[in-house]
Amino acid sequence: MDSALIPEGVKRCSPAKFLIFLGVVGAVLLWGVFAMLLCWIKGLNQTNMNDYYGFALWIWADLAVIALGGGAFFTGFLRYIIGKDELKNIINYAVLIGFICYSSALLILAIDIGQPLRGWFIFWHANVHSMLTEVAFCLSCYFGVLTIEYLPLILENRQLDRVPFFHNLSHNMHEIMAVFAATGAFLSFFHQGSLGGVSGVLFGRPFGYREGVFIWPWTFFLFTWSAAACGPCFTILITKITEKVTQKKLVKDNVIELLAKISGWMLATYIIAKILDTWYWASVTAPSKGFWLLDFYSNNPFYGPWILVLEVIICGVLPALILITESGRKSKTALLLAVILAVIGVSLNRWVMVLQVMAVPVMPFDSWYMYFPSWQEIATTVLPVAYGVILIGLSHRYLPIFPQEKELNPID
Amino acid sequence: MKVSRRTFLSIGSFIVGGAAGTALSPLPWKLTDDLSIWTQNWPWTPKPERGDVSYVNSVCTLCPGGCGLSVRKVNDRAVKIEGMKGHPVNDGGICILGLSGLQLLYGPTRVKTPLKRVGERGQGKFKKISWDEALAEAAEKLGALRAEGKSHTVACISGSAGGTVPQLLKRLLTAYGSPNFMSVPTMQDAYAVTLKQMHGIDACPGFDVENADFVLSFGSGIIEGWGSPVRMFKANSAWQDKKIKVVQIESNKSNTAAKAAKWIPARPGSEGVLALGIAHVMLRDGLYKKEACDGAAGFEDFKKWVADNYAPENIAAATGIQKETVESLAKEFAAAASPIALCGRGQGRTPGSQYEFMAVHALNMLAGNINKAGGVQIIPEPKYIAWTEPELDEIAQKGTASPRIDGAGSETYPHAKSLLNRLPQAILTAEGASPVQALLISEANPCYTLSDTQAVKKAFAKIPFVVSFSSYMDESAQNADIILPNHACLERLEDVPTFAGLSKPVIGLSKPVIKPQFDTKHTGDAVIALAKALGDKIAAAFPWESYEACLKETLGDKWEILNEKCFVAAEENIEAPLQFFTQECKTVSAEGDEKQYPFVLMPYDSIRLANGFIGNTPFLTKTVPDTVLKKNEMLVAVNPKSACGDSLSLKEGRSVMLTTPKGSAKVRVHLSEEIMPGVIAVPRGLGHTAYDKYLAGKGVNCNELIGPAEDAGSGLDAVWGIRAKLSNVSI
Amino acid sequence: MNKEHNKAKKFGMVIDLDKCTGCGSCMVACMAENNVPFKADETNKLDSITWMRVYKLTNGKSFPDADFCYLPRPCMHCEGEHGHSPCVSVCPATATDYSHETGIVSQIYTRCFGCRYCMAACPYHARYFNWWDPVWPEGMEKSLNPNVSVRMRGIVEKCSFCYHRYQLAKEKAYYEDRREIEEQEYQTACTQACPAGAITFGDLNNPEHAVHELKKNPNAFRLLERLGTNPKVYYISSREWVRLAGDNYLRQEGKSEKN
Amino acid sequence: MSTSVDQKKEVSTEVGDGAGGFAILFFLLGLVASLIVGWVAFPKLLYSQKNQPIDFNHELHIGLVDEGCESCHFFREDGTYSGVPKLEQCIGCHEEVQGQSKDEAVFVEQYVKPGREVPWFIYAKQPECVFFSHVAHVKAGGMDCVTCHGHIGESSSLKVYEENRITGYSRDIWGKNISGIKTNTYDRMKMDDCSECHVKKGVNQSSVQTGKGACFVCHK
Amino acid sequence: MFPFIFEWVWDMSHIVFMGGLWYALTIIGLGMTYCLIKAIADTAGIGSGGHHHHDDHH
Repeated sequence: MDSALIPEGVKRCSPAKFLIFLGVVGAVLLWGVFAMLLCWIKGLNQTNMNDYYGFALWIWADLAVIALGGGAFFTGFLRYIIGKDELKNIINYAVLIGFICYSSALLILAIDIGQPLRGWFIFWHANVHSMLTEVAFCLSCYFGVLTIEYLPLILENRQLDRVPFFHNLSHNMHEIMAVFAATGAFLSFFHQGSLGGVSGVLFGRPFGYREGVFIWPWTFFLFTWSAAACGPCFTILITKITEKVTQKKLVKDNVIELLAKISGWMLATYIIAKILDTWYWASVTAPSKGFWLLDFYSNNPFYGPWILVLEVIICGVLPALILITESGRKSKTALLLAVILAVIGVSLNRWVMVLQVMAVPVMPFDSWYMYFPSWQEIATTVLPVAYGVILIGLSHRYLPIFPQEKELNPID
Repeated sequence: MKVSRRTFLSIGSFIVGGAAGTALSPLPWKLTDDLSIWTQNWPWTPKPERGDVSYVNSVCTLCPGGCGLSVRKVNDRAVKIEGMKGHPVNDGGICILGLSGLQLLYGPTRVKTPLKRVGERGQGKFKKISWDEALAEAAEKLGALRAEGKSHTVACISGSAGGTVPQLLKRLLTAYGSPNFMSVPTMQDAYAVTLKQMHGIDACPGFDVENADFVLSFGSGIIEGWGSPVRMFKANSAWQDKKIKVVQIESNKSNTAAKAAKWIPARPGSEGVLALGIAHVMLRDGLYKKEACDGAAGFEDFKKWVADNYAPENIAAATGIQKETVESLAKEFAAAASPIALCGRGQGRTPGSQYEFMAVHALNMLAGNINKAGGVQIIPEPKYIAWTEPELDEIAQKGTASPRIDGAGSETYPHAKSLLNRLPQAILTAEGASPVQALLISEANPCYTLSDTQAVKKAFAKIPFVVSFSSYMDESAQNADIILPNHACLERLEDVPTFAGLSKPVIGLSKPVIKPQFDTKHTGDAVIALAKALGDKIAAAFPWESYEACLKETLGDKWEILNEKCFVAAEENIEAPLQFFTQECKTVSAEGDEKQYPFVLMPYDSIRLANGFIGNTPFLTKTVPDTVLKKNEMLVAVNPKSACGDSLSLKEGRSVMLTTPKGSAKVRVHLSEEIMPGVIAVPRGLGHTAYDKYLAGKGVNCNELIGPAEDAGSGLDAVWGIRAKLSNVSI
Repeated sequence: MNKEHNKAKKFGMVIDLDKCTGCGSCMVACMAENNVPFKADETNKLDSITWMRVYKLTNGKSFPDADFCYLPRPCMHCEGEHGHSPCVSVCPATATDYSHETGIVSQIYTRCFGCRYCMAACPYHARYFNWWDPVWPEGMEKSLNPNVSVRMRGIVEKCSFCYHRYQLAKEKAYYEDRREIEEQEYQTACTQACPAGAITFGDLNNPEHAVHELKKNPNAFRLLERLGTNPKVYYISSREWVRLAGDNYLRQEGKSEKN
Repeated sequence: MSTSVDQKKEVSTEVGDGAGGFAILFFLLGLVASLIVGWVAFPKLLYSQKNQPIDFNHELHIGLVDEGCESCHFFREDGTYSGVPKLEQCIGCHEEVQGQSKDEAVFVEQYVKPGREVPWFIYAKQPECVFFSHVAHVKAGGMDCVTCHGHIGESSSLKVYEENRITGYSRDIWGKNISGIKTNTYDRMKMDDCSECHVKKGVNQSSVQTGKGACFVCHK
Repeated sequence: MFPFIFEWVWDMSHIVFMGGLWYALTIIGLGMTYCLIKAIADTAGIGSGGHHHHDDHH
């Protein structure tokens, strides 16, 4: 039925099976769309956010998907700027995952703001001193770059490629892709950082506040670094999941191992910096505001010290150690464990830097409050996941995402 | 269908060209801009109209405080109530209820036209009728009763006894032939009986708190709304400035206690005993003002009685207060140049125990502060309403001569003017038909404010005809047969005699600030119209063509100055000889068995909860803390160390059943260190069933859990609490 | 700059906690003046808009040593360093601003698009989000004040020190050919209403204004001074525990620090 | 980005048969059509046209009064601006019908006699969020009315009031010119126009963010 | 965002921030324009004659 669209030399599941897949995930997507419309039409009272948790699940989801989408910029950086040629075999998928993550982030932002129709004020009336302005600008520009990187891939669809203009366009874009990749890396560096700056500059919130250089708090650099470290882990994880689902090997081990190795060293250096940052913050910054470390973690049912141990040791030091050792990377289980832990670690870091910043009472007579997302929040957060799954499904079916697929899965 | 290559190309080019042209036109950009401007001017977001600003002075009638108001208007809308600068009561300050008064004025809880009941009593089903129909129907019912010789079975409940409107109602009853005019009693009534007994005169108390230099308060909510609230707030600030010592005796650490220099948590109900313990020390050590007391009537007997019964060591068990505390308190009180002792629990909206009032007043007498600066002022009742007595026909003469249903002025309670608290019982215990066949209710909400609300409602059900003059759909109006809605505060003209413990009382004039918003009628005019409809001598007793004419005539030469300034000073204080007492009154204890009910429940007053005839406004309810009300559930304060049996563990926010001999209710627990163990503090002012969604169904009305306690001395309701227990909520 | 604007003002408040009775008049005066909306259920204090909020502070002791104190909290109009208050610099759309002329943190409600970053930045919880459309029961819109615009759903709002009253006072002054306004001509609604007279408002820079002296009271303190927010609301309390409750202290720090 | 192009066969780039010409023609067609829609049709659709309830001759009235515009558009004693005159100001002269004009008769019959205010459309009405002090501009700033309101005082008839269907704003706020370009100071009354003058005159330039006016100078 | 907007100020922060932004936008814009124009030219057979050589990239 759709065989004309499927790339040559690869095998795909039957259209019926694919439609069932689309139907199931599409239903979840529609549920999310319904919740999204509720939020737009009735307003943010549909959520369980409140004046204490002004940033909640969505902003966490935003920061998390952007960190996880960091695989795109960092792999692009390694492939085009550093010249790690092997990575051309995974860069397409990294770009696609990045594209999904960033488009999701923008969609969530559009739901999260109280006045979506005025959202463009952030550009028009920009306050350049605000980290959020920097986020918005770099995020949208980088999304543009990702679109540019994803576009030639679409144009390589068997049918589209037959149109000479598309073929030429895709070819020409490919020619200067390094320029786009470099710009993307530049933009990514700043917006990942400015996301870190979002809570880092809040000098009224001692839990999030960090000292730093010039206008940038340390979290600015830590966020960029952690995204560069954990983004590729997410790319690996999704690749592994895709291989599992399609029951095919799609990327050769040496490619994965190279990416894992680089990630490992990034993660190792990041976690050292993170520990130093935590130590300095706990012993110098916070005490100067009248807090010491455990004030932030006690007296509440959820945000206990465990959260720090989990983030830094179990999901930081441990995966870094696995990934920097060759035997760790070679072991399928260890590698998988490491990338999962790294993904959890960076997501947890974003959770802490959004939710716990809000939760810690600053006025001595104030209290800890808990927050549970409403179903509308959960549905709208699941929405981009469903959308991502669908886009991956479509892209994998109709576009030549994995250059090594044909070689690894020859059709008799 | 195969689209030809050329068509495809053409359409494609056209779209691209269109997109380029659109981008180069103002359309997308202006549309984006205009859509965002649309969100800035959503038609469903109100845009208050601008216009001419003016200020109109008036007087607040939402509580007995009598504050001067300055209302800001824009065109013909009242937009903000502010305190009147230079007014002797509040001088620019204003309380939370007064500030939100416009929500009552414009609120959805107003009764907008005369209404006639169509459903069952209390169902709240009414139909609109015209004023002519409504008045004719009321007059017909009253006329019929009178014709049957049952004129004495008509009763009236008025929010207050002072002022022309209550007096017109009273006059209507008199001319009609009923002695049963009742006002809602407050601590003022208990004080009136006290002054009658201890000075032998009819008078009101004034408290010169501004000039006192030591304040001993027996549970008075000085900053909870006691007296005239704003005036007391100002006094409290003056005390803070002058570092004047306030001692608060109360089992619950109220705001007053928190602001006081010293808080003495005495056992609830033992305040009178404690006062006499202090008197004991003053008498024993000769610390009282001898020139004032020696030779006063009954002084020697009093001295002996107190010496025999109230030694500090003997009262320690009853009060829970150590001997040394009582001794030092007495010495401090006596040593002060102008000390003052206050009583009347909380806001003083319920009268209280006569024993306690007299004991506390005895302290003032011992301190020699009667009619002295910083002391208690004895002020005559207002006299400006001097109408000629109405001429009574035969029925009226017979009717007014019959005994009052509530027993006020009888041999048992000779000093009481009205005993509203005895009315429900009188109706319920009467054999056969209800002794009240028709009831008029004005500016009062007995179905909510009287103790043992269930019994009150049962009694009301037995009254065949109830007329309410309420401006709001309150619980009593909801139980009425006909509602003749009064203009609301700020819509009506009315005299407001303000005593409320002021050392220099005033008569205020509440002037209309805006035109009546709905089809309402001034109760004064409604009464005159009713009288005219009843005809003959009743009509003749009301010679005025309108309420305004009546008021103008009544105020005489005060009219002009009142119109200009909104207030004039009332009479100055009068001489008051001292008369001491011995054992005339008994303490009032909490109802219920101590074993079965280990706790003592005490209602507490908060300035953020209106608990009288006026219900809470949305703004007021918004300020109620979440330790008092959470969603629709009420929290009661309990000390975590309270013993409450093994089966129940107290936890913050836990749902429990609160049971008293009068009833039970599901509440939540708020653990508080500010309350004595074994006491449960219940907020007063919640649990409305009528009004609107901003008030109805929130919490529990504490009056449903408490029964009236008839004071042996005055006959007034002296209830201050009841025994209670907490238990698990049965599932 | 025109001559009349040369002298920078710094409007601020001194609140005497010894006098504050917790009556809540300031809260309601503010709501009535500033068209603050209300819902049927306002018991969830985490989404209830009260520009002025009265907090109850307790000393944490047991009966009968328990003590408490009320603390009204308007917007602190933080000056931070040179006007960089926590909320102003973070607003991505420049919808909130700090004026050097008055020291007031201002806001354009129609510019705000509801990102809530300023709320995250404010340690005092002085900023509130309009989670719902503001709805008044039928007829009650008549009580709305035309000098303050009603805020639509989806945006952040906070105490403005009743800036519209300053604008109106200036209009009157201009009409009378004056360039300056008197202390009494510009007072916030809460100050004016407070029955206890606990709030004093004025220009902290002007020696003729009462606040200028009051803020020097040895018992005066500000909330969370250690954060460097540099707030313009001062509190006075004769009770040491109350003064200590105004900021965070490490356990080893002597309680004597703030005597 | 392509990695599989290498294996691709050559692709024909022949377009031929004049399709290019067609493409250009249709491109231009689309361009012109959308430009017409955007520049001509859209503004027509966007604004509704409303006639004032009755006509008013400024030119005539200004000749009859002593204090120019302020005779009718005066300041109240608290310094606030009265705006469009109320009926009571007109009644002095217009108790009875004056002259022959049809509008005059309508005015007296439909408004003066029943005491009904005329529901004028106000060209210069600023939105709800704006605080504008006339007295600050006229008395303290010494500005004239023309700077912002143009020569309305010299007009003998009221122009049609145009209202933006989406925003409800008077067209005079955005300006007659749909592209928002102005040539006179009174052509537009947007925030930028206020700010332009404020910056030039150095009024209230106290914002820590922009160095210009802070929000509360003009907003409420 | 643009110099004619109220919030624009000619100061260091704006120069650095907006400089970075417009720099990135310019590169992206120019890059895409180049690709589009070249693709049109390639398709129309102008310049390189419409046949690109596959050995010029990897």
